[in-house]
Amino acid sequence: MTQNAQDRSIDPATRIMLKQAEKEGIETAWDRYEKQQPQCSFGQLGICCRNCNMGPCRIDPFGEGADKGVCGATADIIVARNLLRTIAAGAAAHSDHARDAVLTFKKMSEGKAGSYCIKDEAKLIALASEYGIPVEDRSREEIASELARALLEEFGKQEGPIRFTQRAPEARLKLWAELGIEPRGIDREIVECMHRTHMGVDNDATHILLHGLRTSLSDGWGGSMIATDVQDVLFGTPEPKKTTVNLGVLTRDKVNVIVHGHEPILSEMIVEAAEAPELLALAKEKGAEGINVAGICCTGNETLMRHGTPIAGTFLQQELAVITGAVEAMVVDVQCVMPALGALTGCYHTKFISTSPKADFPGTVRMEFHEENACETAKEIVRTAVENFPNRDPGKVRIPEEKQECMVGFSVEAILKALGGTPAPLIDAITGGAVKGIGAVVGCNNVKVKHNYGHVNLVKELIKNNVLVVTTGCNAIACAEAGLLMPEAAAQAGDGLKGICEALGIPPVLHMGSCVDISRILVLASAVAKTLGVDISDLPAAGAAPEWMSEKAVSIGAYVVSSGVYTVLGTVPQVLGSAAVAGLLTEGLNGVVGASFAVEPDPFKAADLMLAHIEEKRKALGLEP
Amino acid sequence: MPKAVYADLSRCIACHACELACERENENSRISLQVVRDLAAVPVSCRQCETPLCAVVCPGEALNYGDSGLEYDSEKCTGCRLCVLACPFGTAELRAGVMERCDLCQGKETPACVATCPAGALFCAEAESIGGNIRARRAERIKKALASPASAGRRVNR
Amino acid sequence: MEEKNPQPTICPYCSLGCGFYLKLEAGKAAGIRYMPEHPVNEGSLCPKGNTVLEVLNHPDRLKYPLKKTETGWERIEWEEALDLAAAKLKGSLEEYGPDSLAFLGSAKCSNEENYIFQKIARLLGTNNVDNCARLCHASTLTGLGKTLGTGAMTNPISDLACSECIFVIGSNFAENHPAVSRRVLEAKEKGAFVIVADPRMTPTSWLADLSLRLVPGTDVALLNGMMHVIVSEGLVDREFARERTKGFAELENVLQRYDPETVSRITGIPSAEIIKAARAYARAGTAAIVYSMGITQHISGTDNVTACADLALICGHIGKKGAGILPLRGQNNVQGACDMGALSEFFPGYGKVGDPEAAGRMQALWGAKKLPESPGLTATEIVGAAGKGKIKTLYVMGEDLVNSHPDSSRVKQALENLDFLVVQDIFMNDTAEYADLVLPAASFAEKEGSFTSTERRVQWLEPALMPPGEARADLEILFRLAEKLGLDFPYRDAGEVLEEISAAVPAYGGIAKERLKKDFGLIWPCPDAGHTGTPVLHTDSFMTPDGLARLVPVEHRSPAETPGPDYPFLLTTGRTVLHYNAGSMSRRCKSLLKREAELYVEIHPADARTMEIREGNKLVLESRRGSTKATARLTERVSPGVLFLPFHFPGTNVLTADALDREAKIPEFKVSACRIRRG
Amino acid sequence: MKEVMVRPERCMGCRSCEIACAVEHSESKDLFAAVMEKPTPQKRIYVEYVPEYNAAIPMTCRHCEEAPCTTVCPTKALKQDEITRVVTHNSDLCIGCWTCSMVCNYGVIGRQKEARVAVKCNLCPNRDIPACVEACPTNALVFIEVKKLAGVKRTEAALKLARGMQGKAL
Repeated sequence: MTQNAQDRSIDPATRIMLKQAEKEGIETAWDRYEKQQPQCSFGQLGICCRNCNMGPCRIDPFGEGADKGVCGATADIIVARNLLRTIAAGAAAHSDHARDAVLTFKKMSEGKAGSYCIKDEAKLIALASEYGIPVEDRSREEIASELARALLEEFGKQEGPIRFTQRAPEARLKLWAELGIEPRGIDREIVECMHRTHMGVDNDATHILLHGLRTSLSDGWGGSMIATDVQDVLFGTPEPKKTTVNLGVLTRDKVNVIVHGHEPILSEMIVEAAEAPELLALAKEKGAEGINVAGICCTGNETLMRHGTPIAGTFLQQELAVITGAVEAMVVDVQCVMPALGALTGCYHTKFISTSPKADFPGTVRMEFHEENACETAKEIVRTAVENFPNRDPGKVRIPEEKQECMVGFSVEAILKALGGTPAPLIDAITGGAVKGIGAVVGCNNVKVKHNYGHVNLVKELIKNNVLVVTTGCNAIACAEAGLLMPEAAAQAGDGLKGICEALGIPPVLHMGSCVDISRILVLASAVAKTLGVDISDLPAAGAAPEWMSEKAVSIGAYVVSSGVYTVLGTVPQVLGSAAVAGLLTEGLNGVVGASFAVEPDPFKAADLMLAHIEEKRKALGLEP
Repeated sequence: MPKAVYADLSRCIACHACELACERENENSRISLQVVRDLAAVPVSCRQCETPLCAVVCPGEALNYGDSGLEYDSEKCTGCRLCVLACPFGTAELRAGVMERCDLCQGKETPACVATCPAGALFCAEAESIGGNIRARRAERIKKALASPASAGRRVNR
Repeated sequence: MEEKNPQPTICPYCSLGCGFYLKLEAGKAAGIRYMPEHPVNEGSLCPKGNTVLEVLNHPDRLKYPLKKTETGWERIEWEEALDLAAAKLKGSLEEYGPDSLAFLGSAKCSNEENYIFQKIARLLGTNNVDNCARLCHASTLTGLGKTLGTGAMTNPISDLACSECIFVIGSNFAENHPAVSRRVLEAKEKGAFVIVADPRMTPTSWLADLSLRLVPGTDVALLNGMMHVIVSEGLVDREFARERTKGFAELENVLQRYDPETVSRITGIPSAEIIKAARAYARAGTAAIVYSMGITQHISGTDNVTACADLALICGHIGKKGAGILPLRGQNNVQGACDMGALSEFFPGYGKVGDPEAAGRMQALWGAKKLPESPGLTATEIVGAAGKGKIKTLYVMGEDLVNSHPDSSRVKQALENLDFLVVQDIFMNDTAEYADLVLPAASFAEKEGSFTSTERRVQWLEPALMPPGEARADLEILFRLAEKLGLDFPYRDAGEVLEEISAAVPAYGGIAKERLKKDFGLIWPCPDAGHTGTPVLHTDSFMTPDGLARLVPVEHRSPAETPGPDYPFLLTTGRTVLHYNAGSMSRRCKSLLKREAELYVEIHPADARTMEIREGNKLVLESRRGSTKATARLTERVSPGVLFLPFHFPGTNVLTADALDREAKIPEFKVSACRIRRG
Repeated sequence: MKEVMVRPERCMGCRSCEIACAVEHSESKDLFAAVMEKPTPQKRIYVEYVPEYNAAIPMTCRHCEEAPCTTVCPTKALKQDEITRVVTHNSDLCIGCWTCSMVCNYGVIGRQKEARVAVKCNLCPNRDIPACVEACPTNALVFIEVKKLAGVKRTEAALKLARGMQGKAL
């Protein structure tokens, strides 16, 4: 039973391209998902364990067969161990990204990365102050160098806590300390996850999960936050700007270069290189009108936020972009890049260019990137794309017309600026009831959910009910594609929120960046909480990841909940094989960190859950309903 | 769950040892062997039903199904024989006003009929375990048949 | 008597030697406890075994010596009884010579008792001593003796579990040796192929993968036919035939005539099935032949057994775990009675009567002057000779020859013809009715001694109970009789007799009472005190002088009596699960009798229809020798034209003929001609 | 009629069929909800491990032409449809005597603990293809008419034969 394009996505451009793929006999993630059916139930429930070679072991969820693995691990233990490894992988992904950003920052400060410079000096000074680094009478490079070393130490240090955790409200810090989950060194926590889940180490589900929370905090308040802040210093803190999104941003007459993945370090250079006169001249020579750089996933979000570079699509649109037949180069770095792109680009003229020393794929042109000659590499990549333009088969080109304007670039600084420099107006709006609360909606795409259906409907429900939505990652792109990132979208908001948006000239949904930029949401939430003099868990706020799929999302979910934000998941995590673990995540954590998870695939019901939570918190704060 | 005496009919050789063992232990045999058309033999004894019809019809509440299986209170028994009529297997009998049926030789580790069975056809088990044993044997047969088409144990040339 | 409760004991019925415990209460046998640790039956027990209490506690047990008088039975004192017996024996000896005496030993009595019994006979100067093995497995001794060198089961019963093919011919073990079934089923679980050749469909056939219904008396043809296929298809184990046997060429010659089509015409088995059976048996890695009285009780009994041995030998299916020939014997000590020389042609240990060396050995051991040199009369011949007046005094220990010998009327005549008949038994049986003197004996549970089961397992039996009344252990009776006869026996108990047996019988050389009491006995040959027994025979060489087995060709011969116009039905006899042999024990068990009360005859429904016979009709069966009444049982277990009678009830052997196998002198119980009419 | 045919050589022992079966016979018919249900949903297909061959075989009701379980059932709780041959079980009539279990040649009649009645395959009456078949990732279970399966096997055999002949020709 094959789904048709209507069932697979709500996005018109996506539907067009899915039909095109079908026509051309091109396989996409949706097709592969169908071929994976039925997916293993043991896996879905998280009750298989391959951590040692006495296994693989699995538990009969219906209690007739094995109730323990060879070592004696019960479903609870197995599920908890698997979950901890997932968190470790997610935290590792964000944090390793951060490490690279800091290393670039360090090389820059040492003059070894000529193409990079400090774009946001104020933020550099602010960060240095946070670390207690003297700034008076020192060159920016000196300060940067010392800051870089200090930031690098966060990874390898053995005793905590990580500095940025201090940004959290007092009460939260105290709670973490009491629970013993203050994150120590980032690498240490991740390594400890692997150690604890090794055969015969940590075998108490609750004990395992507590370390999961600590590890996730080392991501949210560590790796992710460092990545965001260092990237802001290097590439500039985003400011509101307008741009366009969706597959329609690809152009028929220009050379199309797609930057895909998660790191802005190279893509920043590519955006610059695309404007290099000699390359533009070359493009003309090859018969193209110009060079068009477009993003996908969070690399796209990074350049979008800072330069207004258009975005071609979300995670699930990566293959569709290639299928337009109009992409000269698909340039990828790390994370969320489907290996399927190799075979797919082979069907078109598209060059699949892998750039990260860490990430290679089948069928790529390898153009490894190093900070020392970033600019040259970027130019080389763009040149390759331009020279590929004549290979484009115009007969195969099918670019949907759909594209959507959007307003992006809402860093915490930008939001505060929009509010007039202080969170007070927002807090007033919240206490006054015009805005009921804040909804943080984030996350990936997942073929288990109709593409963008969960994202868009959940966000629409929230704004309709006067909840200001902050968004990052693929949810942000989905909202952009649905036109929710326009100030005009305020019309879809409830009256209270609509009034605020109109007054401030902002959309009801604020794009705060890539997935590491969820750290911005933490900072914002802390700022609001501190102003109100409460803990984050007391805020009328709730999170959601309606279409999440990656291990990073599990880490994010864990740190958001550990930070005190109730979070609704739209796809079912692989934990339901253990009633104890599932119970702890959905109920028990309330008593531990003051927030918990909920699982609700239906975006409308998910919105109801979030609204009810916000109402409850408002009531607790004595605010009007 | 309660156990019962089951028979692997492919093993029963109609020797009646079960009957005679039962008769020795319980005065009257509560298991009876029926040879059907000289083709197979079936030992029949109380099936220890989990919704026993004998208890369902018992008007005096002498027969009750409890946690430990069917319980019989001879004090309450009026000897009305409805249980005998209701039993679909004909394994309940009324002797001297007392209902008699297989009680798995209470107090013995193994019922006498099971212990004595020369062919190992009778076994005392919980219903849940029967299927598993049969399945395991059958699966092995199937696999064996598929593994070596010439299963006659071809002589290795010596 | 050692005080143990429950007391371990051995089942007195068939030859398997199953163990169980007797629960005792106030000196009485009150219950049975099973013995899961016993290597033969693993705790199981057949219906007869389950009812031994009824035998032990039966009110009919003989309690006092009885003398026949004009007015009937008169209770006498032991002293008087033994004096009488001794006097009659001596009188007959003096008046008519030693060969006017005859002794029938018992396969139900212990080794020690049979040993002493035959010793008395031989010391009195006659070899007229035999036992009922003559009626069931004499042909095994002759057939296996001439091919393999010894007439015994080659492998223990538990070995069957390791056989890949089990060929059952003329054995209904499911009814007659039920505990064998568990081993066959065990083998089947492992994938063994089971072939059952039997004229009747029996519960044993239910276990078969291939069931061959042959015409009674055509076993040699079937076996030769199978061998023909094996030879012509090259399935012979050539190396085995070459290295370990003699006479393959001669056998091959004879086999040429037995192609499957010819055999099919003789046996009534489709040729394809003969071929299938032959292939399955020959191709198996390990294969066993299980046979019983369906093979032995024919005029061609020795030939049948010989053919079985030939089949096993050409396929090399002998001398290994799981591969062998397993004659399932009848009585609990039939193997032992033969080993002890209670046979007219053998001394203890199978030294041939007439062989001066064997006689010399016995003379030396017994300190006797001279032992009789010519073989004595066999059991069947003794009856014949008695009929002719040649035997004057007969001493019967534990047997009911009226019901167990063929042609009962002739047996009765012969018994009446005797001058003096002594019967020593636990019950007043039909033979005892003709006795002049009846001596009450102890049952199995009331005495000690060793018993040798069909798998050559010698087990020691401890007394659990006191005999009822004045009944005495057979051994004790024999000791006192010997004393009265002036024979000087030094023994005080069975253990001491066993010591002499171990000297007399080489295979028992290492067997002693104390060793037997441990670990469920020993399997002979056990030549010395350090030897742990020999479960599998013929592993390296056969018990022939040169160690090679003999392949002896045999030809099919028609039974002595075949159905004809006057007697259109073929009558075959056998056993049922609920009764035992002549029934002197099993017919005294109410619980068995309740289930099988009277003589019945199995008749095919088609035959019944033509004769308008219905289930339960009383029928009169007539043969050339006599007539008997039986209840009709309509069943397809028998083929059309065939009738089956169990021989546990008086009457069956009125019909059977005393046609004998030339070598083994076993009567052809399995085939006689007969007619029926409504009674 | 179509039946669940097993191709044991393809079974990987993943037990997906077992879980799919239990889920299909749960109240919610949803994996994540089913694992929480009381009474615990029960499977009617059993993946048997054969140690001797280190292999697994899924065992399920064969819906025998002359189903012994229906013959022995004293209350007609087990019934066979005369046309489709499907053997169904009516738990309202079941008295838990387990005679069916005893005579089943495949050991595929289970016991529902709470209700103390038999449970067996009903070929998923609400589905076109039984849940176990649909769940099988390797097509070790197929829902097909016996005749058709023979056809499939013939085709496979013919293919092998053809390959063999080609190999020889080369």
